[in-house]
Amino acid sequence: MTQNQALFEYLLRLGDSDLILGQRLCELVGNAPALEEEMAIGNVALDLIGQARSWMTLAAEVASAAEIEGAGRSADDLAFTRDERAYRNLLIVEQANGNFADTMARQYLFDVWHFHLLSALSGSADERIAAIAAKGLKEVIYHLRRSSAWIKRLGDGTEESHAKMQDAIDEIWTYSGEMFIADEVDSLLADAGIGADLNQLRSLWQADVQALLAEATLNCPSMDEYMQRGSKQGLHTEQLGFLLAEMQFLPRAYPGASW
Amino acid sequence: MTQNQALFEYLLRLGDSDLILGQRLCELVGNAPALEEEMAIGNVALDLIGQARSWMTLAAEVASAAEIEGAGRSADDLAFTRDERAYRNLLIVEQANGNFADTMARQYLFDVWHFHLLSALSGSADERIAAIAAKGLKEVIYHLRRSSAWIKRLGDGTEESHAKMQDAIDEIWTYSGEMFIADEVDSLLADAGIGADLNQLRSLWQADVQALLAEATLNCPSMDEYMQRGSKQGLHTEQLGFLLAEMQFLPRAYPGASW
Amino acid sequence: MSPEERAFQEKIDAEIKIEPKNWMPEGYRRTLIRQISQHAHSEIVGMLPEKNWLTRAPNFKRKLQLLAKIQDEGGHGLYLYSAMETLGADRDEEVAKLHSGEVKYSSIFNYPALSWADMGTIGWLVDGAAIVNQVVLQRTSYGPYSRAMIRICKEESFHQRQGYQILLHMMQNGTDEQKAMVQDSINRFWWPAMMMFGPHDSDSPNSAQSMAWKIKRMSNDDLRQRFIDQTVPQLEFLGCTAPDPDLKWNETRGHYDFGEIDWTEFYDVVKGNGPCNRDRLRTRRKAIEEGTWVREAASAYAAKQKQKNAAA
Amino acid sequence: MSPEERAFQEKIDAEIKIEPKNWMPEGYRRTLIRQISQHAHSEIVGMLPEKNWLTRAPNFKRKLQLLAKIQDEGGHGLYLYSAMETLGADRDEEVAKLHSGEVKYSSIFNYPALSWADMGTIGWLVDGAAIVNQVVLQRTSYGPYSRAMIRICKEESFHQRQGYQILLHMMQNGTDEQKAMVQDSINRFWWPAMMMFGPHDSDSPNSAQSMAWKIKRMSNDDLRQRFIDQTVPQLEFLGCTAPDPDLKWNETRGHYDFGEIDWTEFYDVVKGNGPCNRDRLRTRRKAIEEGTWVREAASAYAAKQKQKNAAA
Repeated sequence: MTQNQALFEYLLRLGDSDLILGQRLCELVGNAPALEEEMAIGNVALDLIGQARSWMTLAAEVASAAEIEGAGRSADDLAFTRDERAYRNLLIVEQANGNFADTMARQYLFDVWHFHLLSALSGSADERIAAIAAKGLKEVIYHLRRSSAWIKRLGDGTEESHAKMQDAIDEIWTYSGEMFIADEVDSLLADAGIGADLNQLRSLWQADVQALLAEATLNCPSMDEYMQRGSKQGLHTEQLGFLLAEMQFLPRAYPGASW
Repeated sequence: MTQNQALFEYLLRLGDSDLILGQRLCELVGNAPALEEEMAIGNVALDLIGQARSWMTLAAEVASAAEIEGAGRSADDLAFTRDERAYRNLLIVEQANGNFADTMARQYLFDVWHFHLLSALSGSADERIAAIAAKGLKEVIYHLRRSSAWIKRLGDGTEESHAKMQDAIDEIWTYSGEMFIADEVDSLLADAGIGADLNQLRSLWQADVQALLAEATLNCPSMDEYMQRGSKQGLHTEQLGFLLAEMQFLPRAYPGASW
Repeated sequence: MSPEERAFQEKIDAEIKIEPKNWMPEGYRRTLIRQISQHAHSEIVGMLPEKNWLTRAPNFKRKLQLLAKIQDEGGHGLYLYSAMETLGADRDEEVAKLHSGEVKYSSIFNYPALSWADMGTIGWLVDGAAIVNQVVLQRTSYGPYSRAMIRICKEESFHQRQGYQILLHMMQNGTDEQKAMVQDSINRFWWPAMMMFGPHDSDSPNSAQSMAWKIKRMSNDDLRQRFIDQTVPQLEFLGCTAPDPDLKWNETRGHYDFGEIDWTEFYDVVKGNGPCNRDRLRTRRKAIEEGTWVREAASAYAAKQKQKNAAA
Repeated sequence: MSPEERAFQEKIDAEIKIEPKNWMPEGYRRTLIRQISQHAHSEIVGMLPEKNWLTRAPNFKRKLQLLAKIQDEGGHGLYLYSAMETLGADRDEEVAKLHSGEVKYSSIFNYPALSWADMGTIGWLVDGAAIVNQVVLQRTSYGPYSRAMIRICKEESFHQRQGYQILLHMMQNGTDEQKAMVQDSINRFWWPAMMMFGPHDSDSPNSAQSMAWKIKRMSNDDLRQRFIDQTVPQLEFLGCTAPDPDLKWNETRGHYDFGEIDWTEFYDVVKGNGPCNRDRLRTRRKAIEEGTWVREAASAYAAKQKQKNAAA
């Protein structure tokens, strides 16, 4: 694997996770517990889809410059015509919205990871990556502040909200471990000072999550529980296919059309 | 409008309503209140999709023979690559499944219409139509028996089921009137002895529905209430687009591929 | 007329804005609450037809634009609710009236968004019609409402141009299918957009008082004429037509003539019989109902925190 | 051994079927109930991965085929529950054990169906493996189970051929993308299908008693070998490969040699950690929970009717 191939793959992973979580949040427009929340969810979606666009634009540039697989495809092509098996988003972000606690549990566990990831990537040896990460980090600080607040509110709110929040954490937990599983791509880029060290991320993530869940009077499941994996090989849960069928409908139905 | 053009349009309407209701029922596999019900729903779906195939196959034949719009397209092309605005199914069949009472209210009001429609078409001057209708009628007799039974069980079951069933009837009612609105296509074919007389259907439907709802201790809304319409012009509710995005995904994503 | 009332009307006549703490007639307050709440509800409900295509937007640019537009609308809604609250109204109570059907929102949002082209048409025609209304409302007599309108108008103009660009792009760079999609969309939204200005002046009984109070500043029919006059050249530039055989330039009047609106449809939709009335309200009600436990949790948490802080 | 027990075993040895009213050892009954219920649950849960593509089947023919297959599986489930009930077990109780995780179903259904090709592979490999099991079970000692197997086997063979046809069509008439889809699907399902025959005989402690009672009639490893031997030529005819570098014909044994199964994965999935375990159970539980009011209504209605009939 060349460094450019690894880089292309790495950028797709970043972009796909942002895009798919953004798409899930788009589904919630008109469907949040308060208008202010709807606005907040929309803002997070806007940030994530914007970041996805930046990552995929860079991925398209890298592929074309290095003439590797994916060359000649635009960011839109990558987002709107790749198949489920070629998608590289983390399994956690494709999980359905569920109730508000489910939505927030998914968001919080992702946000903590996203925050530490972008912090690390802000110092990437690849300046293009550092620039996108630094810009994204400002947004993600706000995402994390918000989702942390909701974990506390729901965890330490009413009995009902506590039970729902604990269920939500317990259910989504099995999809959290995948964020820290490094493969050849990760190692190659971490060694080159371009990508993030996932082991380091794991410790930071664990400390933050354990502390916040404790503050929220919630039980934190063990990091040693069985964790689902597969997204780095494009092995997704059955939910992603339906999401893509909807998201990609127009470009699929009118191949080559410009919008 | 030539008779063949009218016929093509008429067959699409028949086929589209069957297919879309069949698709809605497919969504319920794994999601019915008892295994036996799941099987029954699956059987109805199987019948409806089979009938849709027959109607669309005939539509494709008619179009090709008469060299009108739609010529050269197969039944599969008609089903899996036509756009929302070209779809001609009744609005009632595209409505979401809702709870079991909603599903059954939609099914029953459609079944009564479908039964009388196919009864009439069994005597069509066009032998191809008469044959498909006669075969379908045998199946629809069973559909109607089953949905009638559920209207009674839920209407005259518990307080909860009665309330849910009444809500379901009240909600779906506005989509029932459209089944009887004749346009040029209907008139032309009814006059030629090929299509059904929708006025006659209306009386038959009204008598059946009023009697059954009374037996089920349910209030029957008025036929004079405001009724939604539009399907004959391809003006659908917002639900159909999502259904089609899912149903048509593969043929759209791989244009020209054979499966 | 009481001295207070006279002073109030004199201010109005002198184009001095009425502010929240000023005395105002009960009717003025009630009329404003109704109008501003309807306006706010319209922003919120108006997010829904666009949401319908948000998850199916065809590329990054359009998806981000559409989401940003929806967010702006939510922001307008919140801003307008605030203006309404300066009149002593309660947001939750007014939203409850929306959900019970007691208070309306703009009927235009009871029409379905059936194709991507509708995202263009809604921006161009629907926001366009809204702007014609709102530009005049920038001079409305109630200060907070007037200021809200100034802010909102800026963003709406941006949305309108964006919507027009969507259509223009499809007409200039699109396939035949895309062009047909645009024309079809215009056919469906043309008349509903015309209806956005309300009934004829002769059928609009409350207008006179609102004009005297300068809540309203132009009549329904005048606003409609202004909208048509500015829209037809844009329509022609697109290369599309309107579904109105009577539409033509009248040299004498210096305005476009146009056909009669189908008022039966207008009143049907107002009464709740539009294609999407029930869906729209159901969606809004469901969001609030399903969020009950969340809002309760937030209150409980806030109370606990307050107690902790007091104890500390 | 009691005289009853001896008589029972003599019947078994003489290949006489045990029927519901015959005396049988408690262990035999319990083992059968567990095995038949697991088999029935597997049919029901096995509908779900296919349902996942039912709404996205690419044409009429495939959609109707797939739905018919799913319906057959439901039928098998019901038929097997009936056979189980002849042993005095209660269907609702056994289903409750499924939902609580106390009783398992075939682990193969805990793998996701990620492409249309999986509809072919599941028919070909998964139903294929099931048939190898079931063909032998046609001679199982319990009459109702044996008869259920005879009936089920016929339909399963049909499904298997249909599944193979799906793959063959894609390989022979498909685009490169479709061919890649087939190979990818085989790569994903190959090992899980091999695991369907259970652990090695040496790790399968209950097998000996089941063999003596002729509930089981062939060992796990023998069944697996039979399946591989019949499957590899079909694989080659497809023009595909297996994700097993050790797979090759062994002239001496007259069988295919194959690589070692990843038993860690096997036990992980059995323990509930497969990709879809939780989804599958959640779906089934949800269906039953949400249907409570419907079943109550049906009972209430039936009671009313009975009362009416009695009064008449």
